[in-house]
Amino acid sequence: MRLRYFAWVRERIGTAAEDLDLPADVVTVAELIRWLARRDEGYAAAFAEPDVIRAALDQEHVDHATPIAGAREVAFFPPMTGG
Amino acid sequence: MRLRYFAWVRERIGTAAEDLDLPADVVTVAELIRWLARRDEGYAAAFAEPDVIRAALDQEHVDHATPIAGAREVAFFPPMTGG
Amino acid sequence: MPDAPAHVTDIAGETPVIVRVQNGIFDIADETAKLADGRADIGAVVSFIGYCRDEGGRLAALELEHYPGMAEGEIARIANVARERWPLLGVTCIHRYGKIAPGEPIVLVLAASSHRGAAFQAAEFLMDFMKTRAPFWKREHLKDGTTGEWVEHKDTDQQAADRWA
Amino acid sequence: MPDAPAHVTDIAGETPVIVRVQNGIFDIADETAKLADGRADIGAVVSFIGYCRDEGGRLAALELEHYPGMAEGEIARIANVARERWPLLGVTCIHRYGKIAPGEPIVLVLAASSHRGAAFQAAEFLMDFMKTRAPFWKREHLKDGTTGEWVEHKDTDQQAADRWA
Repeated sequence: MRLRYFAWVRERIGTAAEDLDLPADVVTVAELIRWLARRDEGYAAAFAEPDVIRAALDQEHVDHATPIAGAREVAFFPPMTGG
Repeated sequence: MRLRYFAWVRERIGTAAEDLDLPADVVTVAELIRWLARRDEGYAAAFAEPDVIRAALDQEHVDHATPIAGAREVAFFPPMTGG
Repeated sequence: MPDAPAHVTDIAGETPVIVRVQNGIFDIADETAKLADGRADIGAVVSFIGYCRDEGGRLAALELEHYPGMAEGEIARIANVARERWPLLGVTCIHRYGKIAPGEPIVLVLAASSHRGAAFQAAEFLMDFMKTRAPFWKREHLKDGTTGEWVEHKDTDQQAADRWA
Repeated sequence: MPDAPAHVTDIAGETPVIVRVQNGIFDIADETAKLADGRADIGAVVSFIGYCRDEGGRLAALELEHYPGMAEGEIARIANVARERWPLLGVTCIHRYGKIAPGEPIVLVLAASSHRGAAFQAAEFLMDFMKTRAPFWKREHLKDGTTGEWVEHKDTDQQAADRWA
């Protein structure tokens, strides 16, 4: 699955995008965040406050309870500050 | 006193401005409207519905209870429709 | 149509206020630049342009009569109330008079502030009071060449203004 | 700075909707003309321009990161909600990305309608949701040459968006 990171999530993880094979027991966005947070210190820092993190599946906002099955691209980022 | 009329008030009266000497018992805007309405049919038509008429003393909106003493210019017009 | 001299009222104080009553057209980019160029404290500019509609093809033009002097004075009073009420960094109000063809702009309001809430509210306030207190009157000129009626004022415009009381 | 190709999304339907995400600057007069010229049914155009402030002289620039593709898609979704909610005759949303100097515009929203109430409400709605849902992130570049912090989101922006629920 394609993973994309933006703003300080990207900076803390140290990459803008990567392709990862996810274990079968990672079903929801929340579970993916927990799984990523265990990968290394950068991921742990990026996802230290999971409630703050916003997620998009295939470029549409979703909440953390959403199943990720079928998505081509999952993105994680801080709350938006455009406008 | 200088009197000015705008829009359909002006059209019904047939003039845009005139100088009139007012009797001493015309104290308020409302009394001036009643006095003007008796002048001829045009004035009567202009002031047939006095509640609709807006007034300005020296280019500032006033209500009909306002005394006219001291004003150089009194204007009468329909409700505004600019913007 | 030759342009009449524009009336400019710059009210003293920290908020630049420009009021103009003119026959000629205005350019929103020029007016926005006058308000915002060279400043780095403005975060938001809200503008309103009111256009002449053709009312389903019925109208050839609107003709706007105004009360010279009072028009500028009353708009300046409205602008002053707005800048007492909101933390504005600039206000521009331009109102045209004379014959205006469908599709042409009639009125422009700009409100600048550091944040958007004040700019939106002030611009809407300014328009609601321009409609109900600025001494302008519209009459219709019809496509068949005749002069139509004076436009009736709308109770909804007064209600919109009364919201701010 | 060379301009990246502008993304234009014209959503089918009776309300023309233009969405662009671009590095380059925009011109409010050009965009207003695109929306309103040649039409006699539009009575009101409300615009919002958001500018980069220097925060009391502290900032050299803001840098805007965005999520290409999703930015255009999300703004188009916001515009679609607005035109389902109000009788709009046209919507334009332009959001810049990249480095933007104090005093430069960042975002433009235009809402056209036959009457002013819908145009004001729609423009404010569009901005409230551009702020909270369009995937853009600002970081500060300071006058001393260092890269500053990512701008923190404001609860007041979310509260502004929640008003429309």
